[in-house]
Amino acid sequence: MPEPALRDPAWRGRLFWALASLALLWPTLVLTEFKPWILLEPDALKPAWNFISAFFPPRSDPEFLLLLARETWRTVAMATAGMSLALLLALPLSLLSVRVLSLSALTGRMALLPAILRQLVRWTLMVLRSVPELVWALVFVRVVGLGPTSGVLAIALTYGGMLGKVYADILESSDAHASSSLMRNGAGRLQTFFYALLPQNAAELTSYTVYRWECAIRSSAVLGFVGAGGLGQLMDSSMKMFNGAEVASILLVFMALVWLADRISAALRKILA
Amino acid sequence: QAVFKVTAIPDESPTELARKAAPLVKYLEKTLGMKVEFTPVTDYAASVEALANKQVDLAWYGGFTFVQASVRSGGKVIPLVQREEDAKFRSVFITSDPAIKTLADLKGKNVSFGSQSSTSGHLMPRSFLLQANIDPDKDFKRVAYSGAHDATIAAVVAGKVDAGALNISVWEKFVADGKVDTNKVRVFYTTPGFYDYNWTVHADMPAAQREKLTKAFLSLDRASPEGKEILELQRATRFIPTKAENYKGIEQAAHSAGLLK
Amino acid sequence: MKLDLRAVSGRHPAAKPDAAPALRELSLSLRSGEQLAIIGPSGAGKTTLLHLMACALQPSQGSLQLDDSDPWQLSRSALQKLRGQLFLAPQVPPLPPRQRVVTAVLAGRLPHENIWASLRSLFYPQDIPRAERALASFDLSDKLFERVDRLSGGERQRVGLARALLSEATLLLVDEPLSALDPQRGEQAIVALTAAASARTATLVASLHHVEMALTHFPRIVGLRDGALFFDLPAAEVSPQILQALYAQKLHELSGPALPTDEQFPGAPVPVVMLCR
Amino acid sequence: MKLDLRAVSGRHPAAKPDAAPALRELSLSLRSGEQLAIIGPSGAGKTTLLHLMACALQPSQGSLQLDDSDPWQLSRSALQKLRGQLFLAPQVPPLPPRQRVVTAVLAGRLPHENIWASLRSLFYPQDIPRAERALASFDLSDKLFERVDRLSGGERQRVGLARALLSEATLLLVDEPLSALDPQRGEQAIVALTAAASARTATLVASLHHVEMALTHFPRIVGLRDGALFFDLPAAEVSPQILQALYAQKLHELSGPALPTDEQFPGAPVPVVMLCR
Amino acid sequence: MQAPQPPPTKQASTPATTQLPPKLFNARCLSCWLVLGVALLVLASFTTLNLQWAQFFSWDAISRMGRFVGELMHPESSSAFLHKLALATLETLAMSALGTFIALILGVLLALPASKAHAQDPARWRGPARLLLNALRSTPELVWATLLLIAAGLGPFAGTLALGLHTAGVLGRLFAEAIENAPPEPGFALRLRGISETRIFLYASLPQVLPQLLSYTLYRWENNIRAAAVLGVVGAGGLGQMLAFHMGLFQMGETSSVLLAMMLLVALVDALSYLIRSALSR
Ligand SMILES: Nc1ncnc2c1ncn2[C@@H]1O[C@H](COP(=O)(O)OP(=O)(O)OP(=O)(O)O)[C@@H](O)[C@H]1O
Ligand SMILES: Nc1ncnc2c1ncn2[C@@H]1O[C@H](COP(=O)(O)OP(=O)(O)OP(=O)(O)O)[C@@H](O)[C@H]1O
Ligand SMILES: [Mg+2]
Ligand SMILES: [Mg+2]
Repeated sequence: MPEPALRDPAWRGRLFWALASLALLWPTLVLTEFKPWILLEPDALKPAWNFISAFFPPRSDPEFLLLLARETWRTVAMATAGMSLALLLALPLSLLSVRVLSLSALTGRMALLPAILRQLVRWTLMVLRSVPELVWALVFVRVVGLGPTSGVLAIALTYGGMLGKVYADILESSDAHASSSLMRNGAGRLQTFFYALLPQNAAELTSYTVYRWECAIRSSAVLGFVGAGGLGQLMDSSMKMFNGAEVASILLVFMALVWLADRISAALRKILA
Repeated sequence: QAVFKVTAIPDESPTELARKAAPLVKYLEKTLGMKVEFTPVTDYAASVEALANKQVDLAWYGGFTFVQASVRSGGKVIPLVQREEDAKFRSVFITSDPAIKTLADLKGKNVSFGSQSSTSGHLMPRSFLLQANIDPDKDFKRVAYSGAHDATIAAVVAGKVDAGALNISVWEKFVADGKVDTNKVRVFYTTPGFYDYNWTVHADMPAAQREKLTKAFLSLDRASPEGKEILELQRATRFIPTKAENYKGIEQAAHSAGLLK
Repeated sequence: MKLDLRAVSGRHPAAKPDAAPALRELSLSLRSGEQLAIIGPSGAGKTTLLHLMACALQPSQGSLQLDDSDPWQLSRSALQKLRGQLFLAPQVPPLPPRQRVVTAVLAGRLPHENIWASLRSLFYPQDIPRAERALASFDLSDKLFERVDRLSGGERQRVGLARALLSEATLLLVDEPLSALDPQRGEQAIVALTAAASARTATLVASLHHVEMALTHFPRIVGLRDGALFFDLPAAEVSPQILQALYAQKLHELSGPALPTDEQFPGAPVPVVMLCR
Repeated sequence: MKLDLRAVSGRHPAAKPDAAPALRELSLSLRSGEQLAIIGPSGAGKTTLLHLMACALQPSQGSLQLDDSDPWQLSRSALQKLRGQLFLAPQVPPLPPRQRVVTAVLAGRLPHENIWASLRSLFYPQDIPRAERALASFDLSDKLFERVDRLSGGERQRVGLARALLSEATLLLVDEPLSALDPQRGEQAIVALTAAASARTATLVASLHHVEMALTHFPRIVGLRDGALFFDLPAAEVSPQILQALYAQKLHELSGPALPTDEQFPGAPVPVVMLCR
Repeated sequence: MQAPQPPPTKQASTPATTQLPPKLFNARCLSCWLVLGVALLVLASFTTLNLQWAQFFSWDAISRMGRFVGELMHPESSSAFLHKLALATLETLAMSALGTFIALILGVLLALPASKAHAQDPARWRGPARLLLNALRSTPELVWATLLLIAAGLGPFAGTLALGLHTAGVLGRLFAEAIENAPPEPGFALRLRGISETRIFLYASLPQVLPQLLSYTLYRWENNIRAAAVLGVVGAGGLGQMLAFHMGLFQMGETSSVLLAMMLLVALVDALSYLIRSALSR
């Protein structure tokens, strides 16, 4: 066996990318003034410690707890409503945009027209998710006024964009064997989705959806912007006031909700497994 | 059944706003004879958009927000009343740094304003800084926007920023309530007076209702227990009528500070 | 279905640009209802050829005719309709984990039913007896409601084959249907497949490593080697010599003995005769 | 490595509670360096038995002894160490997509090197010549830097086997190593495996569907059927009758003809003569 | 040779419809219950929120929204502003990139102990690791930012670290589940040989989940570009602060330029993700 055949042909590419990423890392460190050691200086630690020590005990008078409970439900309800609408938007768009469900791409190259359609859908998703919720909220405030409606819609649009993209990515990075085999035998796209892609990716899709729901709960600060209330707004104002005790209570609620979402996700995946 | 919708700019935290508004809402329900709903928001722009598009009927605005609403709606908003204090409103600059004594000492420091849309928390302090030949965008190390007056105090107390600019009445209330340690945090500059807050309605409101509303505000009196409670919460001696011309000065300041085009 | 390949070359889209095409200038024609076995060493291009026939891979050169029309000239919807007439059972059974056997088998009927029927089938499998019958011909009816990822290797393979019986395709392409089966079940499987193909006069093409099975059950045998047609003969004319030449190792031809296997084939004459008919 | 199974039963953790165990009360013992082939119909429990031997499945009953110690009594670290001595090549080659052949083959050495060496190998494969030699004994050295998901079925299987040659295991368990290989490469593969096992006196257990290969290359044959030991005989004593009984179909024994296959075997004896090669 | 087996209880002739095993039916019902629960939650959410859809169905409503969008169609492009915008864009890019990078490393490190890679895995560190991940991600970026701002002062560093910490929690969780959801066979083969989990991850799980990991990471990067908008409020600068500033002042020209810059960044990351994906499948 001649010697050169035993040299790894991928080696150069690897070296190049390793060096290139190092070269890119340097300016980022400079631009972000990345100096972690200043966190360890005593006069940096003390105020932070003061703030954190105000976390204990968390605020727990009945009045606040009642408020907390009401806002928690509001938040959960808005997140759920926003997510349901987002799903309505994301599912068809992601199915339209995935390559594995493309009939013409079965043989490698996608036909022109579907390729353009897919690209358009991808761009739509991108615009939907790259415009911050606040901007959407302000658009809707003009029509439905202050209150949960505009907040829910804002969440629905941005999250629709995100879910659509991530669903498409998940479907695309899975093994295409089962689905392409069905389509090659003449099954339709939706049929293929239900008979090959869904059983394969159900777990991953669920775990992402539940995670996003949990995100919607957490990021409900945007809802406060337009007067829809919610935990996010409460957190926002307590945080601005450096009210440690309140922050701690709200954080505990967040953690409980996140824990709950985790359990739900695990249970769902167990059922699917 | 029609609902009379009220909102306010979030110059304080929404819980505080809701607390302040509760007795006023009850009072308006009685005098207007219809259901009144107060919605606190946390974004200045949202309250402006809502009134300019007739999604709320009445809004509590700062001078600058009023000017913005007027511009956004093509002049279709009308200021009804303001507090007596609002005719000569002032802002304060506070600090916890003993080295800062004048506005000029702020150069190279971290300074926090309130919200970018606030009159007394941003526009006027900025305008007076510019008059003193200090350009916040160039001369300060960093400019932060805390979002609300009380948050600015908190940021200065926590040492997050070296100095902050805010509304004098919030500062005085904090001092009166003992919520801030005046030995550590002190005022080092107070601005001259300017026109600020008012209650604004949109121009399409029937004149009769506007009249009724104005009268309801003007007849609030510290003598009655109800009036006392409302006025105290609003931090007002009494309400007086106002007109759009009062806010020309603010508009000019906004133009010269580059906040309005 | 009739099938006609003229000087077809095929290359995998992901293959390196400098690599030789997996299939080179291959010509082959099949009558409707004919049954053909493809044999050849590993890596010869059997799977690639089946993919070409299944319209899963576009020929890089040459032309492919299915029932006298070129599928790659068809409109997309016509092509998809044509695909309902083709059935390819891949070498590795394409079973998504967690699916149940009955669903996996019924998936063979997808091209022939509408979307609502297939959705309903997901909730409650329609036509269970049919799936059961198909599985029974592979001696597997007791696993009807098992999950496919809880089956043994041979059982999975048979599930993949049972799917073929459910489809109404007129061109059946099966890639190494017997690889994971014991002799008896392999025999049974091949009999079930050929019988099913004859019953509906479907054309059957199977790639096989099992030479005896191929010779016993298929009237016509094609040998592939290094991407080219090595021979195309009636089963009776395939001699041990030609088989030996077909499977002979590359290294063996080039360099001297270095392999432990070499003494197993003394005097290998290796006549690379292309007995195309 | 010595191996001793005493009345071992095995059941899959995911199997239904009312299902019969996949392996029932099986006793078997193997000397160090012995070479054994397991044959039996699909679903008989061959894979399960290999998993039991590889300590991949804990026996539900009975005891398993590897070199006179029960692996399931060992401490975790001792078990881990013991596992470095075992090698199981699963029925389906366990190759993650996108990995390259050289990395997949070198993964066979992981138990014998430390974490840094394996990290470095990811960046630049160490010991490429060794991987190349292992691949060469399966006639595959030209695919060294190919991605495993761009290989043909038989090539993938050979990559999985090449891994075995790199490991220093003393118990080699290979599950149907020949399923996707043509007769020639199959022969070569089995010779390479038996030779490698003899060279380091490793015990070799292979499950096979290819009866002739088993009879030719292995001195001892074990027949499994329905999870139980059917026979355990030297290769020379395995008769066609016994093979026929081993592979006979359940349905066939019980009920009358109902299968399309039945008319194909008129006088049912069907001597299972496998004229390999 | 062999004692005749007791005939398996199997009747090939009876219609198989009766064979539906009861246990499966149970499992089905469990998921039915779950579906029912979710449906109820959705229903309750929509009813308690009292959303107002009716107002959307008027021409006036559409035109009002249209006007707002129309205002955004005239981006500001004076050179002084563009210069400021470019600086802010760079700052946001750097903050989000470094934050995501920190999160990627922390996330992978935490996802390994937090995932139960196979059925027999004792996963002793799973509890604590999950707890840590939950704590990291249930604390919003804003809270992290405030905490760190107190310690590190105003500036991008605190924002970067805040993004990093929160995102580490998110990515760790997503990675852990992606690892758990991956097909187990390659890992199984190595695990049998007594290889440690880290190396199993490198040699078996990583090649399988790599596209998933990359797409989650790049997608979180996108998210962080927008999350920097939240951080702008606490003085961490960048595009977020600019957006809040100009939007609050209704300077629609500037706002739309900022939005365009954000979209550009997101499109950049999206394109990067596309490129990496196609490189992986090449
Ligand atoms: N993961 C699993 N869970 C439950 N049951 C299983 C699982 N894997 C296999 N079985 C069942 O256990 C029995 C024995 O399976 P095993 O895989 O050992 O068969 P095998 O002899 O290897 O067959 P083949 O030749 O088809 O590979 C079969 O009935 C099979 O259905
Ligand atoms: N997806 C792919 N991308 C690139 N090259 C491939 C791909 N699949 C197979 N090849 C290469 O093409 C050639 C023919 O492969 P093919 O799968 O047709 O062989 P085969 O005859 O089916 O072999 P086996 O009997 O091993 O299944 C081989 O050299 C193989 O390495
Ligand atoms: Mg093949
Ligand atoms: Mg097996």
